This record gives sequence, structure tokens and C-alpha cells, in this order.
Amino acid sequence: MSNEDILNPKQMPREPEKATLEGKNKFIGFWFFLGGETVLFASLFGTFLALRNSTAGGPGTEELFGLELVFIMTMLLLTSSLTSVYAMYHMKNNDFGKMQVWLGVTVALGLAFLGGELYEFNHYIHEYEFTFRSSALGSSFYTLVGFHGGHVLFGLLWIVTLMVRNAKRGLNLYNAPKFYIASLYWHFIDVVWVFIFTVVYLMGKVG
Amino acid sequence: MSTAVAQKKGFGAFIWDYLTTVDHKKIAHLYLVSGGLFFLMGGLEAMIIRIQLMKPDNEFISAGLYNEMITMHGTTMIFLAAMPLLFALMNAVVPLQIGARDVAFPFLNSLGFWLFFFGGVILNFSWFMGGAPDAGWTAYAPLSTTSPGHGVDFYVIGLQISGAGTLIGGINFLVTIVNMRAPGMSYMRMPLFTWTIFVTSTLILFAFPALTVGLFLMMFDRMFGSVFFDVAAGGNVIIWEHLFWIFGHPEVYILILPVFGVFSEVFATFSKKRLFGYSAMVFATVLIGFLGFMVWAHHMFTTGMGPVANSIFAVTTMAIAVPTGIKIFNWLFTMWGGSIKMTSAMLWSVAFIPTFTIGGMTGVMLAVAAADYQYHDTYFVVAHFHYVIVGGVVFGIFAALHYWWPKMFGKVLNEKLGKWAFWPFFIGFHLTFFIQHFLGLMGMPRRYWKFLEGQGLATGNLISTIGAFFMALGVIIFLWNVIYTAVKEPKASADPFDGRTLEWSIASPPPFYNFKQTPLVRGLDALWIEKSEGKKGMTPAEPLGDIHMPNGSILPFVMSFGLFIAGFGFIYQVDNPVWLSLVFIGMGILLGAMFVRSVKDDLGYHIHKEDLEKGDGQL
Amino acid sequence: MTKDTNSTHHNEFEKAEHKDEMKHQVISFAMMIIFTIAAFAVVATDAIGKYFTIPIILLLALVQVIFQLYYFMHLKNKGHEMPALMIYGGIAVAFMTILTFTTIIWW
Amino acid sequence: MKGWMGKFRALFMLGSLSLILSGCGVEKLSALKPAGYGAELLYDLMILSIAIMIFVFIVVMAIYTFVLIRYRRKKGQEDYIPKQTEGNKVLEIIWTVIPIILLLVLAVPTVQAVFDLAETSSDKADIRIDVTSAQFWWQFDYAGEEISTSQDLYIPKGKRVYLTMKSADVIHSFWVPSIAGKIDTNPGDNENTMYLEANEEGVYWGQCAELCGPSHSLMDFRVVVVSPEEYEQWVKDMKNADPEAKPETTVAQEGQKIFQNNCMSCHAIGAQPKGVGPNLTNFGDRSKVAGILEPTKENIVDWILNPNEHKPGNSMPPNLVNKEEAGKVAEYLMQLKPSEITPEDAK
Repeated sequence: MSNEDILNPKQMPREPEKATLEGKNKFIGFWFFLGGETVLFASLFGTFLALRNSTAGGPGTEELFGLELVFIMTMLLLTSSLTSVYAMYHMKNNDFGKMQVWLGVTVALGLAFLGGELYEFNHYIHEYEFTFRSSALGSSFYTLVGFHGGHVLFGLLWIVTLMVRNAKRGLNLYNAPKFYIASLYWHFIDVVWVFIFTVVYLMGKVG
Repeated sequence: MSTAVAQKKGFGAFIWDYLTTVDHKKIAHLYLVSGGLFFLMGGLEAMIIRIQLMKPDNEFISAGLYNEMITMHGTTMIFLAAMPLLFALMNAVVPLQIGARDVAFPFLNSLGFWLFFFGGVILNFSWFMGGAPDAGWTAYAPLSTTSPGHGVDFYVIGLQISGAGTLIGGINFLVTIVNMRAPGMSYMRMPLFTWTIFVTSTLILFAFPALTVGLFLMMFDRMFGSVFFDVAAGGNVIIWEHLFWIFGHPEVYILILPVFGVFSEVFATFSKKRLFGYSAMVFATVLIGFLGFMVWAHHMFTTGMGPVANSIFAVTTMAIAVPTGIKIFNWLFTMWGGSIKMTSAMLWSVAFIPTFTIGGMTGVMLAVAAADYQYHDTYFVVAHFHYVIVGGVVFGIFAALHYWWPKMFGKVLNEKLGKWAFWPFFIGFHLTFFIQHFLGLMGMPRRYWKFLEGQGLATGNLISTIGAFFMALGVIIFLWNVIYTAVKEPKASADPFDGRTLEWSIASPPPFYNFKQTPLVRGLDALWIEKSEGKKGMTPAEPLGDIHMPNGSILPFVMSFGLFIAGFGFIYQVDNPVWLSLVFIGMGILLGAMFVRSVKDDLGYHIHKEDLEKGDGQL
Repeated sequence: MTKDTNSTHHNEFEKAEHKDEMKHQVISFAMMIIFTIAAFAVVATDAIGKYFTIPIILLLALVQVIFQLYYFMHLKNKGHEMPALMIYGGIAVAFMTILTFTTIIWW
Repeated sequence: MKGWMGKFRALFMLGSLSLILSGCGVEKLSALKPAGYGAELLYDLMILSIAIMIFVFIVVMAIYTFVLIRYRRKKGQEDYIPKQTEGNKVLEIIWTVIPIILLLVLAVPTVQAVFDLAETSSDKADIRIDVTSAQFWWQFDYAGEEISTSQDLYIPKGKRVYLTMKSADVIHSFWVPSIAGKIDTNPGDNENTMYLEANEEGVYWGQCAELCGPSHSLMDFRVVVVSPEEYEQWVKDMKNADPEAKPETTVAQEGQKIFQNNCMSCHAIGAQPKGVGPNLTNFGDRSKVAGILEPTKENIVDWILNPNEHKPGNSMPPNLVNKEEAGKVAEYLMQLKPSEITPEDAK
């Protein structure tokens, strides 16, 4: 396949993300990377679970957490997962415009989520003096949730870069795999969040 | 384009070529040279340790410096010598063995190397910047989190950066093996070396994230005031032990599995026989990889996990002996009935069997959890892991270098010098480490700066030190062999050892595109099948056509350099926040390079059919 | 482009197929929302007591994640054998890790 | 289990394996010269595992030697192509099943021993000692007896002594090779337990087995095993130790004053108060100074003036007193021996 065919395909194939060898490699490689990320987050979850009662005299999880904000953030992130599914749906139908729109919605929801998280951290720090340094619980909480937040931020930058870079030229076999794995990444962030709201917040509230 | 650059002969162009290369064969050279240099550094540290322990109550180096030596010896040998040397072999051989023109992610391959390299450089910078890390290569908290100075900071940052490189390399080889095999090469037709690399890469993928997290926690504790390992604020130091060993145990299989692959190739080739029990070997490899994740806590029998956990981990650890035993017997029976030729590569492999059997035996002894209350953290353990890591990994690397040197550099290493290097190393090795089993049982804990008069440990330690000098001599002769071969030996043929696998079907060294036409694989030992049917080489699976090649890039070097700068910022911002500026500069360089990589299309280039027809290697 | 066709008919067929898949995905999204609400409700109302709550919300999370992996991320589709293998591998190691950190850290 | 293992050991005594091994190392230090319940149990396990492993090694080496001699390529065989065997089901099953059986033989006593040695919650416990490690010394608090001491751990022969282990700073590991195995001392709430049961009187080497800083290799201590009667006497003497008691000589009296002014803030004499440094009750009886130096006056003075010279990285400040004062303090410390039970009694 010549470079010209990749950049300006006459016809989009059924699975544009896997039409080239490079695309297939990216697809498989990224999934493998997510396998590794699973262990990374498991280690962070494990650390949090081991330290969840180590308050060092400071506030504990039951006292700290409120469910309302977490519920709203959860809904935002879950919905963003669906909107990125819509984006991929339009990618497969070779409808670049609609894909960009849905990616835009995804980014907006992700931003709102991040805003919520920052507000929440700020709240804990100022209202409860619960910080990264105040107790082992604090260290592990901010590390786990912060790692996830960092992933969200990176995902947003990544998707926006892709959107801007390709805005003028539309879909081709070179950028389709990039869009596809970005959306895989976004779903993975959502998977991690499902466990965060369950293990950190809900279990923290139960005590 | 890299070809254009390569034709300019100047030294600057040569350097530039290696800085920007994405060719797996050149990256193999980079890994080999830098891994080799770090190996010499680690060896020098080992010699200093052995001189310090030459006699009782010795004061050759101070206690603090001694702890730095043992820490750097362990860290260097594992992360900066053994791992990259194995990566050198993977890069040099795996794509050729599966009939691929390159790896799946040439750019990431280069990035992986440069991350490893700069990580190693940061770690070793510590010697000149106020002292090396001194908490042991295991860096148990809180000794490591409270260690004064910046030594352990260098450990954390250096390993974090080189660990990222390793993870990238692991994913790259997984995808390469999954996606890029030549037509006809099913999983059960892959050479065993490729199989072991596949399993090794899987272990890297699942083991390194635990280390990443552990290092982050330690970094946060040391540099940003978190309290994971500060018991006064509710921290728990056992978390580090678990995270380290969840990584650390698979790590030792990451080291040993590739050389199992090497030995499988060498035994088969130099016995002129198909590997005995190929499917059992594959199964054993996978099983070792799988069990490798269930045994880490045997490093922690004396931590106090309780009898239930100790028993479980004792039994799972013993279970690993079964697949390993299967391998030993399969190798023996590969040679059984064969026509054994004792080349240098074969010599190292043959020497491996008794050595590794002893290492495996002491491994089972250590798995006896209760008895480990006596062995743990003594010279018995030191002897055990040197028997498996030197007797296994280092012997394997030497065997592999002798075996694949023509494929990597176009010349066969001198046989006579090869044997001269082997004997002092082999004898020295057993002198150094066999006695250490007894030193441990006689009550000498490991990591002891000095032992005292009247403890009955003097003779054993002296013998051990003498052995170390023999090993050093062996290494020096090997280095001499490398130089001698480069100068004096003639160019090697494509298949100097009557090889069995695909890498021997192409020139030594191969052209940069490896295979002019992708070969068609018709079974295990693809080349052997063709040769036994009287054919000269492989049957092509495709007509001669344009070959797609990746573009070289300086970006991997730039990205890694950015992290290198940021690393110093992280280390020194504890003293003065001004240093944070380095973090921003370094991270800026990294993100900038990533951004460039992301927005600039890089589709590679094509070598045209007509150019290929003009002849091999002249491009 | 060797393998693909120019027929619009084929494209129509594909589009219909995508639409069908999209329908499944919307359904799984609805399920995920329901599970999430259920999990929050169980905790907020403290309806079933402390000892049952934790296993139930963990179970709800697990089911949700399976939807996410299999439908949103297409792990159920063909050509996902290797990804599935590596994800299972990751989950196995993750499980061991978390088991460890909840059992043999404290004693 | 013990009896069975005993017979097993007797069997191998004949095979001389055990004899060879027990020739290794010095008394009271080597794990190969066990003199306590734990060490003997572990020694038996070692012998069992070595025996099995040597059997395996002999089998491997027999095949190995045969193969290398028989199938070495000889002159004129350069073109010989051997038969390309794929494998052999029967052989492969044999070398899978036999190791499994051997490992089971090893696994059963392993698990038994692990649980045996972990049985530290027994009611039989008459002596409980809290062990606290610190860089680079050991504190021993006899629970229920109001006795504290450091570096020399007195225990009665033939009785089980239960230890609770913790650390004041980094992780250390408590190891008395001839009496029992080792266990880590962790900081924080991660306390460990083990027991010692010595069969012979004597002064045993104890060591730190987990890297803990520059002087890790110098963090020695002694376990002094005495008869139960002597132990009772020792306990009585320790309880009677009085930090205010007036020494006999004037030099020692001056030394006491200097000690009270400069050293008492860290070093306690008697059970209370607990200092950050080693407890020095009945110091005159100690077998070593700081666990490593011979108990002479010069060594004590030298230590007081420059502790870092002997144990790099330890936290005792140097030159708190001048040389003359140090001499007086040494004089005072050396006469702190109200106990009639000394390490000499154990020998």
C-alpha cells in the first residue's frame, strides 16, 4: 500500500483502524498496554485498600466523602464513554463531521469531570485539612484518584490534538487507528473510574 | 532518510546515524554496547566488594561506601546490564527469526533504548553528585525513604525512566511477535528463542507497572512529603516489599527465560538435532511465566506474613521446579543421539546445565519456607541467585554472543580465544560462589561490610575473592576476543554454524531491510527443512516488490533527554524550589517532542523494486 | 486497496450492521446507568446492611465493567483474541495484587 | 514429626552428609551446629532437602556425562545427520511426575514446620520478651518482670521464650543461627512473634540480617543461655539494680555524676525511664561493648569519645565528655555488676 493510498484512500474499508499493518500494530499494542495499566491501577488500588483506615488522627473516609458530587461526576464520565462510542460509530460510517462533534462532546464532559475533581480536592484540603501529606490515607487517596485524573487530563489533550490536527483533512487510514485507540483509552479511564467510585467512595462511605 | 545519512562516512554522521536509527539491528548494537559498559561497571563494583571481604575486619572501603557498592552492583547488573544485553539479543534476533523486516514499533523501539540509557546514566551520575544509593537494590522502606542525601533519589528516578523504556520494549516485542510473523509461521512453529521472548515480554508488561507504582510512592515520600512508608502517619512499610517483589520475582524470570531460549537454539544447532520435546518446552515456558506471578512472597518468608501465606508461597515456589526440570531433561535429550560440536557457544551452554541445576536445587531448598528462616538474607541466598543469574543469564548471554555474533557483526568470534575466556570464568565462578553456600549456613548474613575474626568465615571469603579475579580475567579475555575478531577474523558466511532458523537464511550481517522477499515457513526449524530437502535457501512467499521502511528520528533521543533533565529537577527541588524550573524545562522538551511526533505525519518510505534488484547490501 | 469493494450496496449493509451494534451499545449504556444508580442508592439509603452492601456494589461494578469492555471496547468481536488474553492476564495479576494488599499487609 | 525426622537424620549420619556439613563453621554461630529446638528442626529440613536435591543432581549429571562423552562429534562424522526426534511421551511424563512426587515429600514437612514455628500464642509461655531493634542495637524488655536490658539476651535453658518483635526505626532482622531461624522486626504496627528454645548453655551469636544502614554488619548481640536457676537469680539481680546506688570508689562516684549529667537522657539504668539509647543496667556483666568490642576500659573510653569510629552511622554523639571524664564514666559502668550471673556462667 503506498503512502498516497493511506493518506487519501479511495474507499474507506470496513475497519479503517485495522486496515494497515501499522494500524493493526497500534490496535494490538494499545490493548496490551491497557493490560499493563490494569496492573498499574491494581497496585494503586491495593495501596489504597491497605491504607484506607490509616487516618493518623485526621478525617476518615466516612466523614470526608459526599455522594452527590461523586454521583454527578460518575454520570458525566459514563456519558462521555457513550459519546465516544458514538464518535467511533461515525468513524466506521466514514462521517468525519459527526465524529468530530461527538468527540467534542466527549471532551466537554471530560472537562466537566475534571472540574468536579478539582473542586472536590480543594474542598477536602480547605474544609478538612485532608492533604497528600496529612495521613497515609491522604497520600494513597490523592495518588489513586490523582493518577486517574492525570489519565483523564492526558486523554483530553490527546483527543483535542487529534481533532485539531486532522480537522482539515478528514479521516484516512493513517489517522483512523489513532482516533480508535484514543477512544479505547477513554473507555479504559471509565473502567477505572467505575472501580474508583465503588471501592474508594461507596466502600469508604460504608466504612 | 537514514540511507542517505549512512553513506556519508564521517564520524559525526556515524554518531548521528545511531542517534536517529530505528533499525532494530542497530538498536541491538546500542543495547549491547551500553549494556556491556554497565556490565563492566557492575563488575568493577563486584571486585571492590570482594576485595573488602577478602579478610576479616578489613577496612578497604568505608561502611557507607560499601553499602553504595552493593546497591549499585545489584541495581546495575539487573537493570542496566542483564536487561539491556537481553534486549540486544531480542532486537538482533527476533525479527530475523520470525521473518520480519522490522519490529512493530521502530520509533518506540528507539525510544525504549534511549529511556533505558538515560535512566542508567542518571543512576550512575549519583557517584559524582554526593553519593550513590545505599539502601540495597531492593531499597526496603523506611531505610530507603529515610536515607540521607540524594542517593536513593537517583535510584528512584533512574529506575523509573529506564523502567518505562523496558515496558515500551516489552510491548513492542509482544506486538512484533503477534503481528509480524512470516507467512506459515504459526505460534507452534516459532523458534523457542522467540517463544521465550514472547513470554518474557508478557512478564515485562505485567510486572513493570508494579515497580512503576512502587517507585512513584517512594518518589512521593522522598520528594513531595507523602507518608506511604512513614509509620508515624499511618504508613506501612510492607507495601513497598510487596510491590517490589510483585515486580521483582517476575523480573528474575524476565532475565532467565530468554537465555532458556538461547540454550534451546544452541543445543539444537550444535547437536544437529531438532529440539527434543518442543511442545513441552513451549508449555514449560508459559507455565514458568504464569507461576512466576504467584511466588513473589517467597522473598518475604521472614517478613512475618504468617504461616498460611508462607505455606502457600512455599508450595507454589516448589511447583516452579517442575517445568524447569522438564527443560533441563529436554536439553539433555536434545543432545542425546546428536552429533555434538563443542564450539565456544556450546561450551557455555554445556557448562550452564550443571551450574543451573545447582542453582535450581538451592532454589527448591530456599522454597522450604521454614528452612528459609535460616537461609534468608545470608550468603546462601547470594550464592543461589548468582548460580542462576551468572550461571544462567551471564553464561547464556556469552553463549548467545558467540552464537549470533556473525549475525550481528558479520564475523565469527575467534574460537580459541572464546575457550580461553570460558575456562577462567567458569572456574572462577564456582570458586567464588560455591563456597558462599557454606558461608551463609555458617552464619554470614548478606550485605555485611565486614565479618570478624574468630567467626570461621575467613578461608571461605578468601577463596571467594580469588575466584572473582578469575572471573574478571575471563571477561578481559572475552573483550580481547572482540577486538581481535574485529581486526583479524575474516567475514562470516550467511550460515556459518549450519543453523536451523530463519536468521541464518540471510546474509551476515543482514541488509537493513532483512528479507528481500518474505520467506514462506513450512514448519519448525524453517531453514533446516529447506536444507534437508536439498534447497539452498528459503522459498519466498511473495514476488519481489517495493519494501516499506520506517523513517529514522531524533525525537526518541530528545524525549529521553527531556526526562533526563526533568529527573535532575525532581531530585534537587527538595533542596531548593528553583530546581523545579528544570522539571518544567525537561517536561516541556518531552511534551514538545511528543506533540511533534503526534502532529507530524510519519509514513516511512519505500525501497523500490528496481533498487532491490541491483543487489544486496549496496543500498 | 486490495480487499475492499466499491459497491454502495455493501456499504449500506455495513451501515445497517453498525446501527445494529450501536443499538446494543445504547442498551448497555442504559444498563450501566441503572447499575450505577443502584450502587449509589444501596449505599445512600443503607437499605441492606453493611455486610451485604460491599459485595453487592462490587458485583455491580464488575458487571458494569464487563459491559464496558465487551460492548464499548468490542472485546467480544472477532480479532480481539490477543487483546482479551492480555486483559485477562492483567486482571489475574491485578486480582493477586489486590488480594495480597487486603490480606497479608496487616496481620 | 520430630521422631520421624530424627530417624531420617540418623540414616543420613551414616551417609556422612550430615557429618560433613556439621563440620562447617564455629560453635554458637553456625546454623549447621544447631543447639535449639528451632535450629534443629530447620537443620533436619535442610538435610532432607539436600538429600533429595543431591539425588536429582546425580541423575542429571549421570545423563549429562553419558551424553557428552557418547555423542561428541568425532572425526569423520562432520556430515553425519542425526535422527530428528520430536520427543518421547513416556520419558516426558516420567520427568514430570517424579519431581512432583519428590516435591510433595518435601512440601509436607515444610508446611508442618512452618506451622510449628508459628505457634507463638501458646499458654505455656512463661517468659515473654519484647524485642525492639534500632540502628544499630537491640533492646530487650522482659514483659511482666519490669526488666530492661540491651545487647545481651538472657534466657533459661530448655524453656520456650516467646519474643515479640518490633523496630524503632528501619527494618531489621533478628537471627540467632544456632538456636532458631530469623524474623524481621518491622516499624509500626506490623509486630512479629517467634520463640527461642535453647538446649545447651552458652553464649550464642545473634546478628541483624536485614540491611539497616552503614553498621548493619556490626549490629551483633548475644544470647546468653543459662540454667533455669541461674536465670531466676539473674532476674532477681536485674530487678534490684538501682541507678542511684553509690559506687565504691571515688573515681566511679565521679563517673556516676558525669553519667547522670551527660548520658542519662538517653541511657537508662534500671527499668525506668526508657531512653532512646541502649539500657545499661548491669553493664559490667556484658560480654561485649556495643555488641562488638571486648569489654575493656580502653574500649569503653574509645567508644564514648568516638562511637562512629566503631559503628559508622550510629546516632550517639561523639565527644560529649572529654577523655578524662570518659575514663571515669567507664570506671563507673564497669563496676555496674550487682548480678552474680554473667556470661561466664553460661560457658
